[in-house]
Amino acid sequence: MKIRYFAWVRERVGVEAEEIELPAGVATLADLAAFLARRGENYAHAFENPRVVRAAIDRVHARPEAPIAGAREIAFFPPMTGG
Amino acid sequence: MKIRYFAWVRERVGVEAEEIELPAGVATLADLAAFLARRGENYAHAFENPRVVRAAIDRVHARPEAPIAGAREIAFFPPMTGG
Amino acid sequence: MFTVRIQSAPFDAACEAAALSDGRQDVGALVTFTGLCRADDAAPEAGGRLVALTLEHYPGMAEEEIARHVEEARRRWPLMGATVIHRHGRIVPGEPIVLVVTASAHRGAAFAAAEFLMDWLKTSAPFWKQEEREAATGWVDAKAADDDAAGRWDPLP
Amino acid sequence: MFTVRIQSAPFDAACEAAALSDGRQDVGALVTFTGLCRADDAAPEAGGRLVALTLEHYPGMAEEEIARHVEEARRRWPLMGATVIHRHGRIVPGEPIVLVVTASAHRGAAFAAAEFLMDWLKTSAPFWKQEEREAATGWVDAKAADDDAAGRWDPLP
Repeated sequence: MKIRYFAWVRERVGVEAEEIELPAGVATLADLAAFLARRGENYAHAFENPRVVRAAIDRVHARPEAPIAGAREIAFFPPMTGG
Repeated sequence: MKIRYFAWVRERVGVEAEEIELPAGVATLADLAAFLARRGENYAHAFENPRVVRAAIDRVHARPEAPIAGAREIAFFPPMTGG
Repeated sequence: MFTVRIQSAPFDAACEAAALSDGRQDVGALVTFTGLCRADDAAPEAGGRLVALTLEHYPGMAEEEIARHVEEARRRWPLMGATVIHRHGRIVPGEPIVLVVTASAHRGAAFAAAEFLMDWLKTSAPFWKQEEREAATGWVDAKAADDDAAGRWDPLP
Repeated sequence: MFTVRIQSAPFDAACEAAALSDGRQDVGALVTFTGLCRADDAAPEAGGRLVALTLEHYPGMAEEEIARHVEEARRRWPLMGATVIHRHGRIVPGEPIVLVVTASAHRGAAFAAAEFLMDWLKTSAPFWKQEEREAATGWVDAKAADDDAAGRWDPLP
């Protein structure tokens, strides 16, 4: 599964995108964020306040409880500030 | 006093503007409209439904009960349809 | 910059909008409204296809009345500029009739002021449209919907 | 004509607006919103004067998310055209960032659709602004006011 990061989430994680293998038990976006947060200090920093990190599944905004099975691309990013 | 007419009020009256001498007892816009309506068939036609004829005193919208003493220019016209 | 113009010539909406923001760094939101003459196909018994509108206006009062509403808009919202241009004379379908441009730091003020000005233009600017149709000519009736739109702006104290 | 573009180059608002009405006789109302980068003077301890914004975006999703809201606007209002352009990359004060143009027969629909699109662009289009100030660089925080503005549009059934 491809994971992408944007803005300060990207800066903190230190990469723009990566491929990861989902371990068993990681079923939702919230599970995935918690799993990533345990991968190192950079990830822990990026996900230190999971309430402010937003996510998209296959380029569509999704809530933390959304299931991720079958997704090709998941992205994490701060609240949007375009316009 | 100068009286101006616009749109179908002008067409019915038959003139764009005229100078009139106010007779005693003509104190408000409504009085003036009633006075004009008695000046001939063309005026009677223009003012046949006084509710739909709007007016301005010295280029400011005014209601039928507005006093006209001291006005230099009074205009009568249909509801506006600009924009 | 606050400008009101009544003219028979067409206007250049782009140029007017640019004039409110060019060379400035404090304008964050620019709203441009252009009202155009639409072709409209009435039934033959109602006169048929619209050929042109002819707009009559009250010279002097038209500028003053619009300027009063521009002042009112400035009391209500923090505007950095506004331009209102209203044409008179004969206008054919596809041509622009009216332009309102508002400039502000933020979009809320710019949108609200542009709508406020348009709503008041429709109901209080002394202009009257005469329709020239294939088979008839007549004055356009005022719309209750326009009175309702203008009525939604509560008077300021 | 319905168009969504994400680009780093500046856009010509006038040209984009004209493209929605030129040669047509059914458009009665054309609303153009341009959002510009404002110079803003923060206190020195907050970084000082804004030098530039750099907009990062999520390629692919940005277009798709905006296109979804254009579709939603079309479900809500009878639009004849809409154009949304959002820039990315480095933008200095005075330059345009975002353009929304809406065309409809009547002004109510054109104004409402333009405001709807702008409100949603602010809160859901995947763009992030980084501020480059004289003495600091940092990411812009999302504004609660923008969430409120987007929240005023009730979902359609």
